[in-house]
Parts: sequence; structure tokens; C-alpha cells
Amino acid sequence: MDLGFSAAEHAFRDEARSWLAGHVPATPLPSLETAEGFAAHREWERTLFADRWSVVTWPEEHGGRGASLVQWLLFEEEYHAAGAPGRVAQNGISLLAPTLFEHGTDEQRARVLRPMASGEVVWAQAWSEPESGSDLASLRSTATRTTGGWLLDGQKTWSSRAAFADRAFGLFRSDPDTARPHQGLTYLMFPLDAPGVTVRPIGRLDGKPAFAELFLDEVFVPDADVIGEPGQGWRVAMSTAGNERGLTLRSPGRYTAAAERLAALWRAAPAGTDPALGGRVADALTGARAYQLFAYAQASRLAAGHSLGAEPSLNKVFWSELDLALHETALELLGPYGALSDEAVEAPAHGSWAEGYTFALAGPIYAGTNEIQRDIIAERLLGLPKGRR
Amino acid sequence: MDLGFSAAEHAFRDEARSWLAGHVPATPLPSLETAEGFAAHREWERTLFADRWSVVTWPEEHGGRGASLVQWLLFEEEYHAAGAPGRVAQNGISLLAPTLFEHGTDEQRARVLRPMASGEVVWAQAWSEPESGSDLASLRSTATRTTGGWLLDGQKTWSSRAAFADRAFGLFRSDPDTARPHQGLTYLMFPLDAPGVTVRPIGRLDGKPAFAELFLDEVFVPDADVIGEPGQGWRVAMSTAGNERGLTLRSPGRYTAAAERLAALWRAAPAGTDPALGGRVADALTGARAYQLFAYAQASRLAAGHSLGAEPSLNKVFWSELDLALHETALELLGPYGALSDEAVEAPAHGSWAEGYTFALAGPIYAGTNEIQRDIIAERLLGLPKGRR
Amino acid sequence: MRFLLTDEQREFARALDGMLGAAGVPAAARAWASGEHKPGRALWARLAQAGVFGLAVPERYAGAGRLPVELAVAFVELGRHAVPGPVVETVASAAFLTRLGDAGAAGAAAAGEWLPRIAAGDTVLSLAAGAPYALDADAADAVLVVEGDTVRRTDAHGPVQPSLDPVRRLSRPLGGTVLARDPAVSAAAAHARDLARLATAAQSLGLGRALLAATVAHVKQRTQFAVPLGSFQAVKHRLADALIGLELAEPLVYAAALAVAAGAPSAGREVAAAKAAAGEAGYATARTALQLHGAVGYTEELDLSLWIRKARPLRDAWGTPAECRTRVLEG
Amino acid sequence: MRFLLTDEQREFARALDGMLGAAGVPAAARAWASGEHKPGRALWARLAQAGVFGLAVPERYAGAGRLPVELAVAFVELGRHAVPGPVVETVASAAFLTRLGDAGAAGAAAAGEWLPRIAAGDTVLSLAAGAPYALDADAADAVLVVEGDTVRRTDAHGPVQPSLDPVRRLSRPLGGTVLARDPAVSAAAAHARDLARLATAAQSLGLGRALLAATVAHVKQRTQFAVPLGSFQAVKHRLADALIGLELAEPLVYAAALAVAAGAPSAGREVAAAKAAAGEAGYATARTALQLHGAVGYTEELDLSLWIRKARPLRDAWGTPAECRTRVLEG
Repeated sequence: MDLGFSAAEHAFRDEARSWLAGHVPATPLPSLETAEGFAAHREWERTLFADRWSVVTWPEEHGGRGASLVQWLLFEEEYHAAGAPGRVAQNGISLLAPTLFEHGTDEQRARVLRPMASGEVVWAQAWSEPESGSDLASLRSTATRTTGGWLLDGQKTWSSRAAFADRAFGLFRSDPDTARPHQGLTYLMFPLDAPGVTVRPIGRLDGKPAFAELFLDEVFVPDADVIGEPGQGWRVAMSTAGNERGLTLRSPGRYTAAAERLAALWRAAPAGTDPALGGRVADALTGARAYQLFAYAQASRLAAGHSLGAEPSLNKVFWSELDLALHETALELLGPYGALSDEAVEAPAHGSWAEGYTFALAGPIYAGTNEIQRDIIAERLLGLPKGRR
Repeated sequence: MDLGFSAAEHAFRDEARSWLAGHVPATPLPSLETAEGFAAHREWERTLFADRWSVVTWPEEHGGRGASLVQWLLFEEEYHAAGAPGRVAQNGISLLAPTLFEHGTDEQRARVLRPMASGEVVWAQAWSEPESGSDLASLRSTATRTTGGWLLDGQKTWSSRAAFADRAFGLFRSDPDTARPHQGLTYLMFPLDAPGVTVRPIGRLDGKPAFAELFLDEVFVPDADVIGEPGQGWRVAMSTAGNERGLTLRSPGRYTAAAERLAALWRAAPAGTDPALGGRVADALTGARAYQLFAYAQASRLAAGHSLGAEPSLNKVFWSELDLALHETALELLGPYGALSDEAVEAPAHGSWAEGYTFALAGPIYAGTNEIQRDIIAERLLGLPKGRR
Repeated sequence: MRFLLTDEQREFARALDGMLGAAGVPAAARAWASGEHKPGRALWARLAQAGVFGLAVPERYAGAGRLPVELAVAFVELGRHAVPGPVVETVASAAFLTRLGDAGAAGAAAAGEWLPRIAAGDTVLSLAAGAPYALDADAADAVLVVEGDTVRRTDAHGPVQPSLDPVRRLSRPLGGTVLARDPAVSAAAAHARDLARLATAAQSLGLGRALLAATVAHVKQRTQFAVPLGSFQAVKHRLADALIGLELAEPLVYAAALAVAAGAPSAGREVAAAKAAAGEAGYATARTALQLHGAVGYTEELDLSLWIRKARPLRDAWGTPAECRTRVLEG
Repeated sequence: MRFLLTDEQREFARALDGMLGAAGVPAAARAWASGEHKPGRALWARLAQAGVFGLAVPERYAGAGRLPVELAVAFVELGRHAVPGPVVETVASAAFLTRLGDAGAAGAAAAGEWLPRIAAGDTVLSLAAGAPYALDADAADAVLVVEGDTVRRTDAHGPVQPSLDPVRRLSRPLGGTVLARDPAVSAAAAHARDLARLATAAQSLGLGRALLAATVAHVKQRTQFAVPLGSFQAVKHRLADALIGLELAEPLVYAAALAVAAGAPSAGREVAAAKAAAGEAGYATARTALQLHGAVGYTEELDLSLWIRKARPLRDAWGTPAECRTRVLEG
């Protein structure tokens, strides 16, 4: 049992730190969820990619550094500690790329990955449909066979970043006659500017168009943009849904950095601040550290050849509740200034606490609600009986 | 809308207060859950009854004062504020007596009520069976017809106070052939010292025999001790299970008094006490006041001829969680002395906080677990669909 | 003792509920958020006509007399319908000006000038006391700014600072003229703060009731895994907890109103307890509403967002739960 | 970085688990609670034989060297099996005496006298530092009492004060002789406190694991309303939360052990964080175990009660969550 890092890990961390010190913008970029901010963040992805910091765990041939998961954790710690911008390429990198690595063709990888990592092509996910929230197997949008490809019809929703993104990926029902709802689905990539695609931005709680509805009317997708076998989409999507991806969706570095900033707020709090908030700051520090260490242990197990199984459901519940508690504590520490939106000129820390709070409110909902995750934990990790809810 | 009390209510409260001031033992009685304490508490019931303070809401003919529910609430406030002893007659008074008033015969009331109220006959409830906890309809103990009465067989458990009590009441399956589990049950009263009854005391968490297992082997019960019609026991038991009884099971006075004592602990806490505990003390004060006011509103509605329906489920969840939070806060305020059991010579306040904590731990379990109560709240008060859990 | 709303009070609530339900409040709130106050002011006039503002104004100033219970009843409905604007600040200003008038202090003339206009719905006031920002100063006819024993009135304010509830527009009051400098000012401000807490607690309660009702309706109708969402035990229990929080906060609110009405020494403590409990219950219900609506609850498209976003600022306005708990402990 | 227990550490845990599972610990614990220490002392000897106490004793005193990670591994198992006695106090005493010996202070002779005997399981020590009571003074060969720069040893104690966990017997140490009066005493006591916190955190973790396992087994087997209790979503979610708490506390415990092993400046903070998290997770799991077992969980008849009653005192021993949070904030 050893928490010491190797010379290579130290060197990697140092290199990341000094690169970030030289490149992270001095003032925060405009919000990622605005047109202006989206463009600025896309530019930032280009900067990251140019020096091979966009996708450190990818092979060098695709613009990465072949970094280990541990190195990625260290990079993320440095990244968030440096206050670097949010990642507009995140959806593609964390949701689509693992699927391409496992199920894509060489041609797809060669064509898709580099532009994804450089921000040239920003990807949106298109999983949910109006009647399919947690119950993804009940999808209704269709992919119909046509010459050289497929025609997509139907409606997708809660497509993060789709208001400004270039392309999207999702599951479509290619065989309506299967007996079970998980069968007959196909995993496809499609352009958001193609004929037949209508993108209707949806404002989240703070009004920013953080996601969109997609209306698809005979949208042509060539065979080259099917991932895996047609009809096998559910298996393709699920095979990379857990495990490493559950860990990499939200890195511990995000929370260790936020907890440190929270502790700084606490230390600077004016006299008369509710002393009970101190305990909550301590809990945030401890929670962030716990998640960091838990991830180290998971990375160690993966490196030792173990699988995580359903364990990432623990991560999801934990980081989403930590994030919310942390930001609620921050807003309380800010007193009357905690009421300001991130767009207020006088908002503390350029509005990052307000933005973080709004973002955190969604945490228990997306990527599988925490209710679903607790069911999974109980059934798959504790072995409790399925079936009734 | 008026929170002012009438002259009669004031007079009643004043009379109770001055009687209590003259009669409440200066030092607490030994624990109710011990043989010695049981005897002392039985004696206290006799004292209460002698001056008609045992069952204030009962008609005068049965030893009460015909007091209103509001007067009862005021009496309970005074009772607990005075630090008066726990009520060993409580099970009979709050669980059996309402059933007798509604479904008993004049003969039963004349025979049973006064000795119950005076502590001469202490009653234990015998609802649960080893395989029937929350699921009371699955009872297996039987009542078999015999000349002039019934023979009871089977096993009951979690029979509160049965280790020292005189008689018990419960439901028995008198017709094993009914289609539905709620049918064919009969409500009976039986002696705990009769031939065929074996009482095995069970120690609760602190070791005290607060309840017992009852083994029944052809225990004869005369027809005179059936309440309501044979076979109608479920209906008889349930008709008084909710409504007023849900309110009177745990009076608000218990919590307002405990919250005031908690606030006194807080004011006397040594320097260096966790300041966050202050917020929890305030919450206990507010919670106790809320429950008091909620009960006033319920009493007002009952007086106006309304019914409470499933509402007492709200009371149950609220007071049980309040009680636990309040006692956990007290133990924290007591620092190292909060670890002592009520039997420790150095236990603060004669061990009442420790005893109260142990008792509070059971609150979310008995009288319908809080999980069951939340199901009831959701289904009956909010109208959510039944069936799945 | 009869701790129940009277038939008249219930009827008043029902009438307000009906009026507000038909008045297009969500549209007015959205307009208000964009700085367009006309529909909100029209709504304001209707509230005045229904007698809401007169409940904080004595009869000698053309009000209905100070009626805190009825005021609480009204503010539950204002919360239930997420009415925009400095409604709390205006009635608190009325309470402040009335006290100032009672004390015969320097600002008494202001009471005579403004109170009848407040009752009539012609004047919208904001109030800042011990806080950097005033609510909706850009929509108000004036802002009263209390600092210690001094009260100023001003029409000027700094740039609007959007808040997490965009319908609540905050800005710093600037400059202004001194209305009064008198020891009675701080006493009047303390009383006004209590009334503001009471009205805000009532709003939180009404807001929570509306959120609970909307969420119960949603989970009955929305199916997942082929059954209604509301048949899942986790959903049931979360909604049961929301109901418990609101049901137990409600009597605290009305008891606090009675204490204020009676001028009881306990009023400050009771108002604080009600504010903490109702504010927390409202916010907890909003979190539940958001979680159980899922992504659709997280959008500003549903009117639900008007309610969800308001829960936290109401919880904190005029006394955070921590401040209120401290007040409760003071006894 | 390889933040995993080694095969040797796992094997050590497995061996202890097996030994304790077969050793009749619950009976020993019940005897201990009644003041009958013989079975507990026999168990103590077997723990010593397995090398547990030597993990806190340097090699020069016939120990295995100071091995905080292995000590944490061992104490997880001691917690899992609810082992009675001042196990934490004895290893903390060992840490204290070792430091005193290192400092060459007046009490160094005591190190030479006691440490080999602690490692061998021949000496049971209790330790009181800044607290009125010592744990199991009636069972210990001696109690070390630290006050500021002074440490006393005593065999005398006041009457046993039963605690809410009857297996934990508290009493006031009385009188005694001064072992040392030296600035090194308080530094050694601070170090001992950290080790006590670490060991207690590990116990809480093991205790919680055992409670969770027992409760999962119970709800799989127990039926209500014709289905297993474990098929109810409310039951599932409560157990899921217990697992989350324990899983996330575990790495804090081992990281704290590594920090202590390395003598890192962060050790005190890390130990405090681990103590708070593991203590709260253990207590929360005990509450869940009690609730989901229902009435049967509330009796002392089931051995489960030995675990349930220990969760809260372990949470509070050697630093309540509040004290530990304060320590975390100090950085």
C-alpha cells in the first residue's frame, strides 16, 4: 500500500502544472453555455490539444500522451487547481471516445478522434427522448435502412451542448419488431447541421441554453457513421457505460480544488458568520479527499487488472451530493452575495460559485438519477433482490 | 383563529399545575422497565387516579374528568414540564381503552376501565408475532371456540411491559378458513398469569426487560373478554387505530418539556462546546413548538367535527424523528457524560437523557415503522398509487 | 382556543387563489425578470384591490388595520402563485412607517404621505435594512434605507445585479435624503423585520405547497419502466417528507402571526422559528420537485422554474435559517 | 502509487477475521460487560499472538516495529468482530511510551518495562488524556493519566460507570504515581491521540462493515407483505447509503495510516478526517441496522446489539466528529 507517486508520475504532474501556469487564462472565460463562451472554450480546447493536454490518456497517434489513469487523475488535480476552463469537448471525450476505442473502426477513429480532441468538432450526446428519461430502453426514435446508410426520424432531448455543438451521437431503433426493448437499437453519429435536423435550444434554470431538443426528419447518416453492428447499439453503449467511464465522468480534482477554494472562503469569512458552516467546510474537504483517495484506489485496482463492476454508481451518488453540499455551503458563506447570479457584475469569484451551484443542482439527475444509482448499488453491489421498486 | 385559552382551560391548567407541584416525586422513580420501578410507577398511577388525574379525558363515571382534547394537551404540557414519571398505564389507556369505549360492552367498561386507570391492573399489548412485524394481517396465533369462551394458542412478541404487567389484549385468528388475511380475527383480552401462559422477558438495547415474548398454550378466555364481534377483530382494532389515538400516543407536552431542558443544557454548556449544536437546539425548540401547534390545530379540527384521516401518520414520523434528534443533541452537549448509561451513578439528570435516548431509538420502529407511515402519507394523504413498494 | 382559520380567512385565501390563478402571474413574473414591470404593476393593483396591502396599514391611514394573520393568509397565496415584486418589502415598509408615525418621530409625515398610497396599491416601496442590496429597486417608487437610527429615502440605485432567481432583481440603493434620524427608527426597523420575516415565511409555505402539488401531479402522470413514477417507494417517501415539513411549518407561521398581532414579547422568537421552518421546508420541497421532475424541472421553460428558483432566496431573505435559529435561542 | 492493500496485508486481515470468527467474541464481550474479564483476556492473548499489539511497538522493544497501516488493517477486524477491552488505549499507550522513550524523558524506563509486555499481550493498559473517564480501568493492569506535561500511572479507579455500550466500562482514574513531568509528555500524548483516533476509525469501519453485512443478510431472508424486506426501495436506498458511507471512509483510514507511518505533517489532519468520516459512517450504519431489523434489532438478545451499541461510543471516543472537523479546518 503506497500513496507515493513514481518519478514518472511526479514529472508528469510537474509538466502539467507548469504548462497550466503558463496558459490558463488570467480571467475566467465567459460561460460555456453561451455562444460567446462556447467559442472561447472551443479555442481553449485547441490550445490544450496543440500541446497534447486535451486527451492525455489517449494514444499518441490520436493526439494523446498514452498517460495512465493515475496520471490522468494528477492532471485533473492540477487542471482544476489552476482554475482552468470547463471542457467543451467533454461529452465527446468521455462518452463517445471510449465507445469508438472499443467498438469503432480504424477509419472512424482516424476521422473522428483528433477533431473531437482539438475542439474542431464538438459533440453532443443524444440519449434521452421525451418519454425516455431514466428508462433508456424505451427509446422511440428510428433509424430506417436506406441506400448506403440510414434515415433518422424522431425526437431527442436534454442533448447537452447541442445548442452550439457540431455533431451528436445516440441510439436509434432500427428494428421495431424485436420482442425486448433493449434489442434492435443502433448506435449512430450524425451532424447537427444536416438537412432535416432542427435544434431547439432549451434554457436551463439560469436561462442558459445548456441543452437542446433535436427534431430529426429523414436525416441521412452513412453506414460509416454506425458504431458497432446495427441492432447491437444497446450492448455497444452499455459496454463502456460503467467501469472507467464512471470514474472519469467527474474527476476528483474538480472537487479537491473546489473544496480548497471553499476553505479559503471560510478563512476569509467575516465575523459573525454562522460557526456551524465550519463543520460543513470540513466535511467538504474530507469528502473531496475521500473521493480523491477512492479514485486512487480504483485506479490502482484497474491497473492491477481488476474490474470495477457497478462500483461507479457509488462515485456518481457521492460526487453529485458532495458537489451540491459544497456549493450550498459556499453560497451561505457568501451571505447576501451568494444570492447573485453568475451574470451579476458584483458576483463573487466571477460568478463561479453561482454557476457551480446551478450546475451542481443537476448532478443528482443526469447520467442516471441518484435513485437509479442507489437501486444499482443495492442490487448489484449488495445483492438485494431486483424487481420491486 | 385564536390561540388564547378559555377561562375553563386556564383553570384546568392551573389546577393540574398546582396538583403536580404538590405530588410529583422530588427525585425520579427507578426505571419503569425494572421490577422495582414498575411497582413504584404502579403506585404513582394510584396517586394520579385518586385525584382523577390519571385519565382526564374519560367520563367522570370511569374516574376521569370529561376533559376536552385541548385540556388533555394542557395537562400533558404541565405533566411533562413538572418532570412527572412515565405512565405505566399508558398501553391500556391509549391502546385498549379507546377500543372499549367504541366497541366494548357496558359490563366490560365497568369492569376493566377503573382498575386500568388506577394501575391496579396494568395492560400489555400483544399485537406482534415473530413473523408479523409491520405486516399485522399475517397473524397466526389462534383462538379456538370452546364452551363459554375461547382457547388461545400461539406466540406473541414485542409485548411492551408484559414482563411485569397483569393482562394483555390482542388479535387472534378465530377462523383459519377465510380468503383474506384481515378476516377471521377476533379481539381478545387475556390474563398473563393464567395457566398456559408463559412470559419470557426480552431485554431491550440497554438490557431492561421492556417487552416480552408470550407463549400461549390453550389459554382459556371467557366470552366476556371478547371485544366486538368474533371474527371482526381487524375492524375493531383498526377503527380506533388512527384519528385521535394517533395524536394521543405521544403528546406534544413530552417534547416541549424535553426541548426546554435541552435549551437549559445548551445555556449551561461549557466553553468550547461545538457551536453548531446551538442550531440543533434551536431546531428542537422549533420542532417541539411546531408539533404542539400542529396538535392544537388537530384538536381544534376534531372539536369542529372534522376527522383527521391518515394525518396521524405525519405526527408519528415527526415526533419520532424529533425525539431522536433532540436526544442525540443532548448526548453531544453532555460531552463525555453523554456516554454514560442511565444506571451510572454519575449520569447527568439521573440518567434521564440516556434513558430517553434509548427509548427514542425505538421510536421510528414501533407503532408502525416510519417506512410504513411514509407509505401511508404518500398514498392516503398525497394520493400516490398503491401497490408497489 | 380554536387554532383554525376562520371561514372568512379561508374565503379570503380562496378568493386570492382564484384571482391569482387567472391573472397570468407566470407571464408577469417573466416580464418582471426582463425589467418590464407593467404586467407586474397591474397585478399589484389587483392585489391592492383585493385588500392585501391594506392588511399592513392602520385604518387611520385608509388601511384595514394591522392584521398579521390575514397578512399571512394572503402571503401564503402570493407564495403559492410566485407573485413577483417587492411585496414583502412594501408591507414591511408600511409596518416601519406606521411605527415611525406612532412614535411621532421626524418621519411621521412620510407615514401620512405613503401609507394610504401603499394600501391603495399606488406605491411600491423597497426596503433595505442591514443588507447591501434592495429588492426590485428598479421597479419601486422609492427605497427606504435603514442604517442604525437613520432612515433615508432614495430613488437612485446602482446597476441591477441579476440574482439566482431572475425575478428578484437586486441593486444597491444610492444616496437619497434623510427621512428621520431618531432612536425610534431602529425599533421600527426591528418590527418591520419581524413582519418581513412573517410574510416571507408565509410565502415560503405557499411556494412549497404549490411545488408539492405540481410534483405530486407530475409523478402520478409520468411513467418510467411502465409504471407511474409515483409508485416508486423512493419517490413516495421523498414527497411524504416534503409534506411533513410543510404541514409542521404551517402552524408555526400562523402562531407567529397571532403573536405579532398580540404584540406578544415572544413575537420575535416565534417569527424566527416560523421563518426558519417554513424557509427550510420550502427549499427542501423545491429540491424534491427538481429531482422528481428530472431534467424537465431543470429548465426555465416550465413555469415550475419560477417556483423552484424562488425557494432558496425566500429561505434566506430577511433572515437566513442560521440567523433565525440564533434568534430562537435568544428566547 | 498503488493504493491497495498488499497480499500480505490482506492475508493478515483474513487470518485475524478467521481467528476472531471462531473465538467466541460475542460471549467474551458479554462476560466483559458483566465485569468478568477472563474470556476477554484469553482473546487478548490470542490477538497478541497474532501480532496485533506488536504493530505499535518498535523492534527494540520486542515489537514488529511501528506499522500503522497494518495496525489499521488489524483494527478493522477488531471492529468487525466487536472485540471488547481497551485495545485502542493499549496501542495508544504503546505509542505514548515509545515517544517518551525516544525523548529520553523521565518515563523512558516505563517504555522498557511495558512495551515488550504490551507486544506480548501480557499487559493491558488504559489511557486517559483530557477526559474524565478511562475505558476499562477495572480490567487494565494500569491506567496512564496524562494532564498537560505530566503523566501518572495508577491502578486505582472510582466506581465503574456503566455506559450506553455496557461492554465499555468507564471509571475515573484515581491517584497514582507520577511517571514523568516533561514537555515531551504532551507531544507524546498528541501522537498517542492520533494513533488512538486512527485505530478507533478503523474499528468504526470494521464495525460498520459487519453491521451492513448482517443487515443485508437479514433483509434478504426476512419477508413482510409476502416479499423479502430487501425488495423494498426504501430499504435498498438506505443500505446503499450505508455502503457509500463506508466505502468512502475506508480510503481515508488507510491514507491516514500511511500519513502516520510517514510522519507526515498532514497526519493529524488526515487522521481527524478519517475519524470523523468512519465514525459517522459506522453510526449511520448502526442506525440503519437497527431500523431495518426492527424490534429484534432493539433487543440485547441478538449479538447484533453488541455492534449496534458500540457504534456511537466509537464515533465519539478520542475525538467527536465535531472535534475532528475542527482539526481538519486547522489544516
